[in-house]
Amino acid sequence: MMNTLASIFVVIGLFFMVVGALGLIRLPDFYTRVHASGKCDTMGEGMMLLGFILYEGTSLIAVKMFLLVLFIFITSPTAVHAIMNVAHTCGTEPWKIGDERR
Amino acid sequence: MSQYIVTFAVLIFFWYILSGYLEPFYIGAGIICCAIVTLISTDLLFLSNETSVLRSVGTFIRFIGYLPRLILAIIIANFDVAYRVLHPRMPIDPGIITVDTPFKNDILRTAFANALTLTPGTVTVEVVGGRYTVHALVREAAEESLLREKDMQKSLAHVFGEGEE
Amino acid sequence: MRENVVIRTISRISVPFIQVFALYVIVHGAVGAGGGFQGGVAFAASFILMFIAFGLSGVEKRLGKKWLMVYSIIGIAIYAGIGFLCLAAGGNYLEYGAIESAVGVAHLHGYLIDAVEMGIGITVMAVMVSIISDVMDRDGESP
Amino acid sequence: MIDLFDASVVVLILTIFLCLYRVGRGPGVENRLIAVNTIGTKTIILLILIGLIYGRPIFLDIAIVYAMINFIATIAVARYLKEGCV
Repeated sequence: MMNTLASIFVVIGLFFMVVGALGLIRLPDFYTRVHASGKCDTMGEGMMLLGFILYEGTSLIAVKMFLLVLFIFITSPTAVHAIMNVAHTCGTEPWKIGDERR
Repeated sequence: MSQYIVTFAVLIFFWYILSGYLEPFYIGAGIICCAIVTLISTDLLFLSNETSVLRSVGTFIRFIGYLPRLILAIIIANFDVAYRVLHPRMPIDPGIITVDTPFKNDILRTAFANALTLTPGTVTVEVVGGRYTVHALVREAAEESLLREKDMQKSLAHVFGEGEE
Repeated sequence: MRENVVIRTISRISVPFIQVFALYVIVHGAVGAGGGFQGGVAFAASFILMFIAFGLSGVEKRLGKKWLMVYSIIGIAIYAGIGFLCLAAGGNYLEYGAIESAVGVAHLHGYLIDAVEMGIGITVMAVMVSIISDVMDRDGESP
Repeated sequence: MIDLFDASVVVLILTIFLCLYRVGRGPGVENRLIAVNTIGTKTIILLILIGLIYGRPIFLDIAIVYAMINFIATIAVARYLKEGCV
């Protein structure tokens, strides 16, 4: 039962990781790629770690993994924001409909 | 003084989770290490000298109560992004919009910026004062949702105990 | 990036936990992953985050730039001192068993390894932080 | 369960190759930086998976250190790009 739940979480997380990488390839410019990478990767990582926690059961290792989830959910948006801020300051123009891909 | 005690307690709890050993050597080393870190960086954890510990604890508890709604919003936003990435024609219409907020507290501004990055199809680009510059994957939907998300602003302001004008 | 409120606040919150984690890696060198060098580098990394968030003066006020050399000398003294104690007890350099049999305490071995790791960690931390602060000092003039 | 973990290791390595395409092609520094950051997050999961498959919880510590270094490195490179010095 617990293992089934864990594998569901792991598969959902894996799906989001793949979507993040695909978005990094498919989307037309830097700003939109950040959406795929920043959102889907954070979410996929969290889901996979939740699956591992369920697989591990109650132990100190599971608590450590939970701390890792918290750390990732705090720092990952910040790193994305830092990169985004740099691109904006350097004057990268956002892509609009009708422009060619960059 | 109470700030130092709270910091030390949090850090020693963190140490126990990391270590897991209850032998006297490791506990003693933990107490010494946490004391050193407490001396170096208590003023980092608490933003100002006036912040009272009780208020911080209340904020923390209210924030945990707010988490489920945030997680639900994150899941919905992620499925939205996944749909737009996997759709063959990619129905996106990106653009930059600005949001004005009445927030004054540093932590509140940070929490709102990170919540915007994670939730409704937007990524925070720049924060100057209370004004957020935001890049949206679908401009109109994001404008609409940001108007609706006034209640996200309100609930975050409520969590951090800052009255909204 | 001192004017960027998001990066500043997140750095503030995460620095103490990174420091405790680095010290954990140093202390548990004998039983877990890591050891003195890795822990020292992680500790220095937390100071990089502090440099980015608060600038040079904030860190030097906290740590005391003059004291960095003293810290590294203390670390080297711990490391070399235990090594020479082993020589004095009749073994090779850093042969902990010699001290253990000379003093007659049972589990001294592991504690001595931990002490040596701590010496290495302190030295690595101090030297890394002084290198970083020299690199980040734009004017390049030493105090 | 271990089979699923093995399969996810393979899938994750394939996605890392997808990201490497973006690192190689660019254009510009920002694209490469975001791709490297993404590879970092996938590596964290890979480390934990290896630890679970071989039954060695020590890998979790290494994953935490990697998450930390990934964050600090991204911020440091961003600051370097913005201000021209570290």
